[in-house]
Amino acid sequence: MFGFLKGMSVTLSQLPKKKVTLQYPDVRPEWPERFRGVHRFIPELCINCNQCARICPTDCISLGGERDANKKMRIDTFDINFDICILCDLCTEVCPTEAILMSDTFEMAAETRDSFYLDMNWLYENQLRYEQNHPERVQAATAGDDA
Amino acid sequence: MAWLWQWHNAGLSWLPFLGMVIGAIVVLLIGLGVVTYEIYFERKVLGWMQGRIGPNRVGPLGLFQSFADILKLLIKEDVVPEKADRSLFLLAPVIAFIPSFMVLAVIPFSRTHVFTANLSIGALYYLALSAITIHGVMLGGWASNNKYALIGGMRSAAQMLSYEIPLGLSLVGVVLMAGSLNLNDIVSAQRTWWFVIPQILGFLVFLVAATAELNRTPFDLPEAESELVAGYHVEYTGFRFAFFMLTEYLYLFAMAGLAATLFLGGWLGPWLPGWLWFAIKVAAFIFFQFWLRATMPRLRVDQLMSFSWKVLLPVALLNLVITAVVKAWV
Amino acid sequence: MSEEQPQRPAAPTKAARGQEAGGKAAAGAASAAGRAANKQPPAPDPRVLAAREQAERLSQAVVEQFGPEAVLESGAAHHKPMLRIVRERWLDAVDYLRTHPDWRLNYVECMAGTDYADRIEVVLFVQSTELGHFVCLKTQTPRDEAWLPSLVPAHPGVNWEEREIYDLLGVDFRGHPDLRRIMLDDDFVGHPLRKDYSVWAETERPLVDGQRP
Amino acid sequence: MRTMALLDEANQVRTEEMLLNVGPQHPSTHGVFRLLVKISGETILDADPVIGYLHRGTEKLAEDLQYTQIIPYTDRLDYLAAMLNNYAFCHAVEEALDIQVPERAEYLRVILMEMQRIASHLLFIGTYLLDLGAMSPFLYVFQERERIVQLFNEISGARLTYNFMRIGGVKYDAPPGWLDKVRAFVPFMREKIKMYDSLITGNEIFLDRTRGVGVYDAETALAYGMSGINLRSTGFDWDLRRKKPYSIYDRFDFAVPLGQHGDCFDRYYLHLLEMGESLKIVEQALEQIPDTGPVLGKVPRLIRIPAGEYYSGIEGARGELGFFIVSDGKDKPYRLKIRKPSFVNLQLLPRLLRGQNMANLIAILGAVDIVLGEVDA
Repeated sequence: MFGFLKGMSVTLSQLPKKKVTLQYPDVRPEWPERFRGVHRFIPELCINCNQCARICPTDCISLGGERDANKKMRIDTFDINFDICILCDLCTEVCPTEAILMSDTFEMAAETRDSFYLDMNWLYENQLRYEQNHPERVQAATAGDDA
Repeated sequence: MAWLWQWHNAGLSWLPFLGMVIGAIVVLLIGLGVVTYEIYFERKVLGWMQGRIGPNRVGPLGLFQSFADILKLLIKEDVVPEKADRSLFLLAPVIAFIPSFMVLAVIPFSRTHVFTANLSIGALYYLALSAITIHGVMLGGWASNNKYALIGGMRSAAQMLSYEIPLGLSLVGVVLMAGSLNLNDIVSAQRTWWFVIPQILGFLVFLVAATAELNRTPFDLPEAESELVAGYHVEYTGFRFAFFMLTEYLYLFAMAGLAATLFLGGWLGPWLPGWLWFAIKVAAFIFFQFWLRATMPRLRVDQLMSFSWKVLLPVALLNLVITAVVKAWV
Repeated sequence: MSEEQPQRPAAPTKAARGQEAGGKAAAGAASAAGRAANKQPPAPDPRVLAAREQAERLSQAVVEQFGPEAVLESGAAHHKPMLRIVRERWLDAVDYLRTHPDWRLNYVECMAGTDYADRIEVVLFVQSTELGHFVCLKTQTPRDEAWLPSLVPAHPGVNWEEREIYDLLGVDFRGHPDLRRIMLDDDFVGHPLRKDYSVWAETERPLVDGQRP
Repeated sequence: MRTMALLDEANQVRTEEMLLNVGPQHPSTHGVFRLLVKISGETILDADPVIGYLHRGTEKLAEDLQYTQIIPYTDRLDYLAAMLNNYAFCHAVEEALDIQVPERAEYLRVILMEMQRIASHLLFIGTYLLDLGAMSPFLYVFQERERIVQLFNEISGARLTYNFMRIGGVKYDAPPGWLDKVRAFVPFMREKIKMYDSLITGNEIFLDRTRGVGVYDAETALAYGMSGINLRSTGFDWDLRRKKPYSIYDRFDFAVPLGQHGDCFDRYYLHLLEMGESLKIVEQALEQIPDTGPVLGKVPRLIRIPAGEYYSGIEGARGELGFFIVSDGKDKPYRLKIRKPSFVNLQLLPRLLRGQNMANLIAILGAVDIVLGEVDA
């Protein structure tokens, strides 16, 4: 008959409990290392193999480059269209040199669609930002490469 | 200054009239202030019960959140749907709002009830005026020319009419015990014990019927968000919508005041000043309403009706009979 | 199941699965051997053989009732018995198998239409909840003026699936109670899952108001 | 507005039917779903669901994508149970290719799938109660779901669209300490299930709203191809994890809770019970999981399925989730058909609604538990 009283006690018991709200713009979420935010890109590592563009399910990556004086492939343009990118991470999975990686940048709101076309410079800046924010992760990654 | 407020036993001349006007304005401002912080209180309590922190951005602890909301509503565009019944659409919020404010006139806020009328039929006055609001709600639903609003308005009318009866009957028990319809006399009659003890049955009926009258969870069918989107005020925007909101929360305050007056001894209480006791009792009643809202799902419309007629009404009558018998023989 | 060794090798698991899934009793014991034999292409998978054999029995049941011209082909779709039925007998055969005491294929798991170059094929995966059979029934229709009898009288649950096939592949299900487009808007032109459908061609075609192409 | 009662010659009250358009934007349609309801007063005479507002042509898109590339698209079908979608697709391809999945990967998959089932069921309970007018459970469930989502975030890098399963295994091994966090989650979740039980199950209003509402029997459910909890609520024992064990579900000891009446309450309560069973599976999987080992089997880099037709279904959060692949031997499917449980389950809705009260519409629709991303594909 008075089953609802049990429910009332449950709601009342929640009253003094610790709140879970995250004061978002002031307090920022802590993303785990594997978090798939917007890409970061290291131009020196790229060998123009085009694998990322081929695996991309939405065809949002376009890249181009040429051989430099030492006959080494050098990347000239590397654009990602974040209008259609679904952040599926397949491009970083196939990248043989880890030139393209995911960062923990996640805020992408913009006023025009054009602002979602991000080029190599932006992506490299994102890499620098990532290095700045997570020096320990970048160090661990390079240490792992050496080992 | 006190002489200015002694209008109830003086003839009507300009000075008491001025007093009335000032009193009305003061009550209105108190009402608005109470509503503002009722909403804040509701959002905080609900937030706390749900693991959130509630409003916290505008002002310290979010204290000015409600003001910001009201300001937003006031400066919003006032949209009148093209196919709506224009004059009724514009009139409905006013019809709904005015009685909700007028009922505050008889609630004795404190020992001296300086701003309020010492009406000899206070309880009846409250019931009679609050019934007018139904018209505003129903007209609003009708005039919007929206199916959801119409269903909301109809539900609202059916619900408020059905629950008015048990509400009235639960009052009668108290009136019998106090021997008066005057709310001040009823408070005075509770000096020995609060009527909630002898009238516990009546109080329970009152509690349920009051919740239904206020259209609050679990009886919030007229504005059942998940079914009717928003119910009767779905087409209202800006300050007309604000009027409906205001009506609702003013009634919550008034109903809490009525409950405190009739069953919880009004401003009576030891040590603390009368108005504070009154405020505590009102706050407790309001908190209970919010607590209910945090817990309960919504009734279905047919269950709602049968509950009123098949459960509440007999219980209220039973209470009435018991009270009358006890009153006559003891 | 649970009392078995948790860490046992995976191969018997597969075998046990084969047993339960399609009543392929013979497949169970031979499965491990079959997997080893998989390396040499000519050796047929015993699970396929079991499925073929079951399909043969299914075919006999249908032929007994509707005559030999009702069944176009019996075989295996991967490891499941497959039966291809002519479209004129589609509803009758499916309904017959639904109530047939040996089969009781009463639960439709999946219905799908596929556009091939020369025909449109509709596949029905049906399950017998009592007897555990799981078979694949097929029928086909020419691409032009494609029609099939609707299965709604036998299995009301394919109602929307048929609407979807109608919508995306343009197969007219005769006897369907409510054949309308379901995913696309009512005035959409074309059937996108047909292989010759092109988004670009659509703009050139005139929109016929209120008339379905 | 000509819906008010009109008086005819005999002075009898005559009412007119009214067509009410519930949705596409409506608080309790859980997405863009439209329901055309013909009502007389508050009684529903007929209902016609209109879907397709979220149709993205996944099946058509898949025809132009390699098998690996399809996996992120499956995330977006039933976005509340993306792990299960991932698995269902990978499983279908693995079945077709007879790929053996490494032990550790299988256990990780099972842990993730059952956690996903809990997350999905939690959200069902929250939204269902919100539909019925109780708002607190909705906010409570998000707290527990947040823990699951955080765990998923740590292992896969995403909170909603995981893209974590791969053909032949999973993408990554679990990060260090992750399994311990899952271990800690199990007793926590048990407590919470108890809390929901006392918060919701006993509430008289909730019982009144759901008991005996939206009843159908097992025969109807089977004829309409319903699956999952919608089928089990009628008392019909049909759980693919038991009936056609896939993955390693035959190694776990768990019960399949069954309903008795086939009403909305049973459907709600089964969600609650199944969460407990899923926790049992997670617990056992955590005990049995090998400490090390590969998580991705030997799979060719470019996956080609031999020509043929393949169907495999799993027990998704909402019912049987199946993928039917027609291959012509290339690296892309010739045709991919998704057996969408919500889509099939939704068909019974008009029949359930006929003759019901308007307020029951929400209770019934909510209990069918649809996700529009899946219905429309």
